[in-house]
Amino acid sequence: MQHLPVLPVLVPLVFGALLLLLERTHRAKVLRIWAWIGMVSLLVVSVMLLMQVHREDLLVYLLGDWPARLGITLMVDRLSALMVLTTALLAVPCLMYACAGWDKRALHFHALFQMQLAGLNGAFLTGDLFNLFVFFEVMLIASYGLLLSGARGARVKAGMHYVVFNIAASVVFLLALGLLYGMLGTLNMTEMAARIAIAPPERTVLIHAGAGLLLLVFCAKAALLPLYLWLPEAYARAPAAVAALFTVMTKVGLYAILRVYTLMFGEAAGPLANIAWDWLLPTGAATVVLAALGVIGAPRMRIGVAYLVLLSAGTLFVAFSLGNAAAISAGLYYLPHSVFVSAALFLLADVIGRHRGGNGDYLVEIAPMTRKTLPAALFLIAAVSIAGLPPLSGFIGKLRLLEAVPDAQTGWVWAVILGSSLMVIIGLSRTGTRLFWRVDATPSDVPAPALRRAEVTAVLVLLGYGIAMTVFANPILRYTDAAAAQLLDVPGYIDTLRETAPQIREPSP
Amino acid sequence: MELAIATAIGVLAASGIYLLLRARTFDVILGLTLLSYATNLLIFASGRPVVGKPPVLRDGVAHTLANYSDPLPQALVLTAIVIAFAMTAVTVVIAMREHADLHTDHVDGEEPDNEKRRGGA
Amino acid sequence: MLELLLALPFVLALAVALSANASRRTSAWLAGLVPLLGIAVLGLLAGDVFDGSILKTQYAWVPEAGLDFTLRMDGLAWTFALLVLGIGGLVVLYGHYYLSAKDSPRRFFTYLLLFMGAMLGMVVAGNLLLLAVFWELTSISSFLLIGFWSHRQDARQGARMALTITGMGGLALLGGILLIGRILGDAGLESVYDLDTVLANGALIRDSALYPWALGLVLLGIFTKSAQFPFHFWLPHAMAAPTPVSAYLHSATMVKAGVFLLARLHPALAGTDLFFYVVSGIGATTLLVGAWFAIFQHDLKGLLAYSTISHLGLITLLFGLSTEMAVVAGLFHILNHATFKASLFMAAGIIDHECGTRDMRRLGNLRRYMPMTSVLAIVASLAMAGIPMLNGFLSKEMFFAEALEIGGHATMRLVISIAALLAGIFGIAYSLRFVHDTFFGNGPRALDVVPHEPPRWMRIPVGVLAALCIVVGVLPALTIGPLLDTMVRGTLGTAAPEFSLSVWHGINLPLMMSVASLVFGIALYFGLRRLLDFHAVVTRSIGRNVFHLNVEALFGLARRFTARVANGSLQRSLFLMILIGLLLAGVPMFGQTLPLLVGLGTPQPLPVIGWVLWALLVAATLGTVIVHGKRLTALIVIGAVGLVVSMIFVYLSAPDLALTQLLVEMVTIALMMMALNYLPKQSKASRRPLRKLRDIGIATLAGGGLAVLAYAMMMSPADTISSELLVRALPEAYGRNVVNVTLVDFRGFDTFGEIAVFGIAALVVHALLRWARLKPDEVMPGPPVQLPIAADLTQLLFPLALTVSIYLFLRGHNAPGGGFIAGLVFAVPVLVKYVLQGARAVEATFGFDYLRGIAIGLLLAVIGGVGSWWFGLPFMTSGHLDLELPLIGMLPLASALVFDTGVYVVVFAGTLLMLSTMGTVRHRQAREEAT
Amino acid sequence: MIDIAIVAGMHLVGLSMLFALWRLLRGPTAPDRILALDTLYISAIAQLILFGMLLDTEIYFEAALIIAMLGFVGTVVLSKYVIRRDIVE
Amino acid sequence: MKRRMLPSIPQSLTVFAFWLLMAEDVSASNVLMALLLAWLMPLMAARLEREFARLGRLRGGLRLIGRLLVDIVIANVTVAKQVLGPESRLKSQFVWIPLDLTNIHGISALTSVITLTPGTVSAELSEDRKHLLVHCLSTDDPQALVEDVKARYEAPLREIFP
Amino acid sequence: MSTLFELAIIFLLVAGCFFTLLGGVAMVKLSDFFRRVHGPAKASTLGVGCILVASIVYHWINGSGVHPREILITVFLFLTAPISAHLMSRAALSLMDERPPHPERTPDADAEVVDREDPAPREGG
Ligand code: NA
Ligand code: NA
Repeated sequence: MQHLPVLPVLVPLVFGALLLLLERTHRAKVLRIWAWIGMVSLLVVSVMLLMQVHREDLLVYLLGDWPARLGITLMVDRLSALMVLTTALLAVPCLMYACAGWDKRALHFHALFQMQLAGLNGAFLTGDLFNLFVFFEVMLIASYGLLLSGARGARVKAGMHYVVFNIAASVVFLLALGLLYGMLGTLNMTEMAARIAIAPPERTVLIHAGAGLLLLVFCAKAALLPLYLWLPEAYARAPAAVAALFTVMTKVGLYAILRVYTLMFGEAAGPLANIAWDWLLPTGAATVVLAALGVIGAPRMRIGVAYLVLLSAGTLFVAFSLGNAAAISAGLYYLPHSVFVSAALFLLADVIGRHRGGNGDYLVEIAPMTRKTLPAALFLIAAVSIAGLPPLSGFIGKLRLLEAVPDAQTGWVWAVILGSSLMVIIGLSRTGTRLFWRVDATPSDVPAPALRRAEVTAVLVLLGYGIAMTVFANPILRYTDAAAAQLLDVPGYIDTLRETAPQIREPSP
Repeated sequence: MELAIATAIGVLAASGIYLLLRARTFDVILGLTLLSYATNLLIFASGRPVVGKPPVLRDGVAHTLANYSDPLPQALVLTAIVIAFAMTAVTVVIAMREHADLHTDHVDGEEPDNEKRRGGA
Repeated sequence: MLELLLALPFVLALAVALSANASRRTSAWLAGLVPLLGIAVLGLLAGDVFDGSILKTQYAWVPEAGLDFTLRMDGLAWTFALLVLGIGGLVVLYGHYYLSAKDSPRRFFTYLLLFMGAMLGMVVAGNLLLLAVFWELTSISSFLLIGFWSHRQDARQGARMALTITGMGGLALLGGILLIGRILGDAGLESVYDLDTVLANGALIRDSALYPWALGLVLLGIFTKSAQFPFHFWLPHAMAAPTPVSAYLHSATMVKAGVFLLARLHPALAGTDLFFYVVSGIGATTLLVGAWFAIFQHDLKGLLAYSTISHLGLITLLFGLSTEMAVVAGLFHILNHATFKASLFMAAGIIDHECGTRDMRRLGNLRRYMPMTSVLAIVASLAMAGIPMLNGFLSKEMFFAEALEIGGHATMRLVISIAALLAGIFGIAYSLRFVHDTFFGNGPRALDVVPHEPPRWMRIPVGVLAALCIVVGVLPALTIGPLLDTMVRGTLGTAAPEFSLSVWHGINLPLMMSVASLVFGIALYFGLRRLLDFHAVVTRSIGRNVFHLNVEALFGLARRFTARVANGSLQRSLFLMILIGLLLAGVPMFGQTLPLLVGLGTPQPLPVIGWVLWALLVAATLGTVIVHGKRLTALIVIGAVGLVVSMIFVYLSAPDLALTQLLVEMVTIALMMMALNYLPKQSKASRRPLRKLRDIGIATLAGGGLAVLAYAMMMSPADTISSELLVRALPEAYGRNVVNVTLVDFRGFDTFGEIAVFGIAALVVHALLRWARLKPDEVMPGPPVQLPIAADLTQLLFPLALTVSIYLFLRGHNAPGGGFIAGLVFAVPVLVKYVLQGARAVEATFGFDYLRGIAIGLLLAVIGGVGSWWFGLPFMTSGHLDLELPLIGMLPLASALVFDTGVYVVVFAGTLLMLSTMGTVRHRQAREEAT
Repeated sequence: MIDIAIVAGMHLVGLSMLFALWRLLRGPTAPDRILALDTLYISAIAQLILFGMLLDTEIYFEAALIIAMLGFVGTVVLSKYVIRRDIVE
Repeated sequence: MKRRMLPSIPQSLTVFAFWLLMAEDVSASNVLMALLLAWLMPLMAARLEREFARLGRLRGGLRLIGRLLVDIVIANVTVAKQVLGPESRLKSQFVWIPLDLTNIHGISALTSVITLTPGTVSAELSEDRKHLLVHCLSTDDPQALVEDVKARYEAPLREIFP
Repeated sequence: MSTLFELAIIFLLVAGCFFTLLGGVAMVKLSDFFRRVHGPAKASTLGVGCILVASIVYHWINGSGVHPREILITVFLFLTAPISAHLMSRAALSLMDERPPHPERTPDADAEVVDREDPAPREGG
């Protein structure tokens, strides 16, 4: 199992290529079987990776057997393993949902889906800043495909905004990389961290500028205020299964911020220590408030859910910016929760939209909702969870976060988090009552399309994750505690990385 | 020389940004192209470019940075060029589709003067 | 045992929910099992509880957060559980008969059991966080119950209003609990949310600087839940719920949750002036306001709702007074209120059920039509009024006594006493109104049906409760005494104070007050009778309007704001991004720009030819900007920019870059030209000169800033690991072209991702255009143009280009070239073929499946990287093989070649997939356009 | 001596490129601009060869070869566009 | 069979020469590679071409190339004078050259030759492929030009591409 | 010997650069497209050709033997320049209002057509 760290990238990539080969000759059924084989393999690999990391703390995989600072290094810590597993878990119901029919209507769906997973995992696993950029791009381009394959009209328009915005952000990413490499002379994040720590003062200005641009990029991908304008439409227009998968995309930006600004610009970074958090805490809070407003004002359920994604991103910004291990740990618990639940809501919105006789998920129209009991129940569970109401995972995450707020910030951070919860309650109760309740008591004569079993199961699986996270909150929190503590221990990374010697090559002098 | 490179980057970036902020898809694509030139030059510049020292090793010349320029930024730029190309291709096609589906080449998919809001829906 | 008690309602709720085909009766029985079994369990526990011991069960849930699944039962919890289950049982019975055929019993009982479970959980929670959990669950389940008749707008609104207000309170309560936890945690205590810890450390909490905040937040939770002024308005609107729900929620459970918590935390929070003034002040206000408004309601349930508000104010006031006896009175009144109010709601429901209206203006003289019900309702009303020999009298008497004995605060004593008297008067008045307007006088008017007695089983719950009112009222010490005693002990934690439960205390001031209020109340009622209709107009719920206005304003604001800000404008998005970029990169530079630029090393000299290139670049770039509106021109000009950039790469020692840039440029231009046919030829002129100026400004600023950064970077000394790359490239990676070695070996993983991006981009292009039909901007007349000469001349080019491509590929490791460049060199001549011969002709003979090519290329790249696993080495570890072949001699083969082959194939196939897809877009016919 | 000639040659070719760029920007018709771009490409080959001579290296041979072999692609595509609008028919 | 295995001998030869030129040294491995490519490349190209040029007598070919090189030098000097001189003296015009060549490969070759010789650019081939439109930078006697082209270039090309 | 070579190289360079420059001059100086189109022909034939020969000789005397790789560049240039010129001319012709009349359709089949000043219309949108 020496090669475990690279498998979460290779497995989906190979299956993506295989599916592309197969789609030339085989029917949808065969494709689905292979897609599931790939999916299950990835899930198994992700679980094994998490277990191994839990045993060994930090896995360093020297690609090409080059010493860490020369080549590209995969660096798997608890955070990475958590993100990889979250992605795999999320992908299962998404694939399930897509296999209910969308996969036949979107050209290259299966290949793109696997590639998207490969990109995400690559971003989570790499220890190299430029390689992070590359996998960002893999992930993004696959997401363009998933968003736009089979698209028409409004979705194409949303795609335009999404794509151009992300390309512009990528340009800034490259600028930042150029500056940072120019000043630090390496791209390995850990090595960069070590060099930043001892950078002479006359060089810090440029490094700081590079770090600032990098922050811009990650914030743009994570949809932080005011860089979130692309998100609502893109997420609301994406095919349901894709929108659900996208819920993890903003989290990649957050992941990157957490990674870069704890490792490279963390406590040990001298004059550049903790440069990001002072910016992020207030903007994160503002994002939360604005997103909550968005939830309230949403004309469509899916727009509302998109704002919920935004809200969770804002909450995570707050959590990570607080900078203490407990808050980061709370954030790391909250992250998969919000991914799963908002994904469930996206899928539900699609199911609901199809059962409202052509009115979709627009909230203004009064439309008879056929077969509403199960969707309504699922909506209720998801809404309770995402609003942070007890007893579900959202509550536990927020609870932990509230507890972790330092005294100095307690007042306003609590106000923001609790206030946004209230606004979400207001918004979602309106959404729910409009969708499920505001109809005639007498059922219509129109025969209702049956709920597709795969789709409902997908939602159930996602909500099941949330419930499992509630029940097993304690072990999960213990894991995230360890992950947070690990993140803050920068010397640990530097030492491990420098001590990891190539197998046959000479180590760096 | 550094001044020339820096100003070239500046001009490319400024022009790119200006075009990026235009309202038409094609202008935006042009802007992105110029911006990616600026970006590539900046990454390239991070290797402290010199004239006439390509990083192709020759016998009898010590393999040090005194005799060869920094290969790493060049490799990075290569990757960046390719990725920028891929992105351009996708953007171009989206622009085509947007124009076909929505009958406008405005980046927002609708002409600003005849805004057709989806009334209440 | 406690777990069992708590699990009962949830398990059976699930059972009811899942019993899809069960009859109404089965559902009701399943629901009824909960109170039956639950009370049995309580009975088993009664011995211990009455002995004063505290039962406790604890499971770890989220110990990290201090949230444990702790169940704890003392007298207070036991009594409340009894209340919840007992009244719950009666409500189930009543509800079974109340629901109409259209109402789904399954839904109703599921919600009801959920709510019951939430209440039970809150009551027996031994951990404050767990209490908050159940607290919010009661809000959620009550939301479902209130909105049960979801097709009615008032039901939906009432439900949302209740959820919003109580939800807000719940969040505040959570904040308060967390603050309490923080206070105790700061004091070094463990398990800070454990109820025992909290109750035992009241002094610590009260002395903390955070106490006012904690108290305020907890009280916000309590006041919203218990409908205290000014949050009381949700309760009348919750009357849109089916009557069993009202009877349950608003007599014994939901609204009592607030006062329960007041009692529960009394030892921890009470005892300060702040507590005294705030709680009793709010309680007194609510007491009066509720009672006053109750008089003017025409809806039976509306009257009962305001009366409930008033009585909850009374209870709150009692807890605010904080003396032990006041607490006793408060607890006593909780029980009494539950009994008479539940029965009154049920009675109101019966009347509604039988008469089809609850409007007292249309009702009257019902004692003739439903005598039994009338008697029961009258008994309960009199209990509500506080008439002697009924339970309400006893606790009211205790209240008067306490009001008169407030120590230390003379003014407060006077104010509260007057308030008590007034409230008594109002209480008599509205109770009288309830009795008189419904059962006596003239009427009923304009009913569609002739009222008659309800089914027996619907009346029995009312009867049971009315009987309780009488029994307790007559024999308090015997019946309620022990219960109250253990309840008080549970609340105060100490031995209960001496209190006397007797009907007759002699003629004293409280009795005088009772008499006075009776007299004045009757006078008030009859005095006001003629004014009632008038008042009906005046006394509309202000709170509701305020809430409604606020909520609607919030929705409107949110909608407008969101639509205005996130209006989908890409330009705004990009502008903001650049602005933020300026800010983030500029702030560290601010004030340091000059120091950044001076004192650096000496720049390298640039010969004139360098400046010529510079001038070419700048001129072409600015030219692009100037002509950007004319697209064909802009494309040609930008082609020149690309050429100059590659010249610069050559000049600055980067031949590989130059090659790549050149080839990519060619393909890009082809791509753009293909797209241009489906886009307008010219940009529409923008009519926003100011925006143009703004954009020029910000672009200049950003460009200038970047130039400064770039200059400063180039001028500062480099400190890079690249020297090691140069040293190790040849001996360890077997290549002289270090750029290529970096691409396929040192940083092969980047290239791996890069070709994935490239291949996927081709897939995306294909996916977007394969099924699309596009309308060309302009169609030239005539058949496809023949270019025989050009086509013929390229005949020789193709094999030569292919040869060069193979050369570049094989030599790439040692000279400029490599898989990517070679792939493009192969692809571009094919593109020329496409252009000159047409897609059909090419694809008919060429016969490459580009999609498959991408897949195979990617797999090849993986194989090239995975090969090293055979030797137990990491992914992409390069090997080296010196093939000693006869004839040929040494053939050096680096394993990276396999990987590079993958690159080659992906690039070739990807490029051609893009180009051929774009070139063979199907045109939209004029006919299709019309539809 | 040769070096001086080479450098002088580079300047001449550079001048030629500036001229071509002038035509490129000036137009007036699309074929004029295409022609100017084509001229730029050819001048670039000359420039590359001269540069290779100046530094006495063959490292720039590939770039010159590629321009010579494929530099006409832009011309072909652009001209085809002017002729037919549809580049691939 | 031969056509399938070796679709075009001239192409094979060119590729062979090309590889050796690029590879810089004539080692055994390079020759082997060149042979391999000389066989493979035309096969590859055959997937894109409907037919390859068949060559007739090649003897005239070398002479033609030599003549062309000389003409290029001379014409360059002439044209240089014309360009640097006053533009008003230029007498530019289009000339239709009637073709005797019928082989399309021959026509292409002629087009190339005309274009490569400074002062003339072949602009268009008529649809019936019987006339070639040529633009002259400056000529006083178009008829002489037509005859010159036909004699100097078209005649030898007709031998090569029968 | 080497001086002779040097002189030859310098001569070739001067000639090559001169003709390359001439291509540029033609770009600027001449007044219509069909005159300017003759420019690159000079640059790509004699201009680049001379410089290439100079380069071959230069590397020959400076380095290790004859590597006439530059011939390949010439071959490609000679192969592709006519294609470019042909297509550009076609493009320009397609924009002309009055195209040279086709010989079949004019009474005098071999008559030449003198083009007018600036025959190509301005680029239209
Ligand atoms: Na076409
Ligand atoms: Na086409």
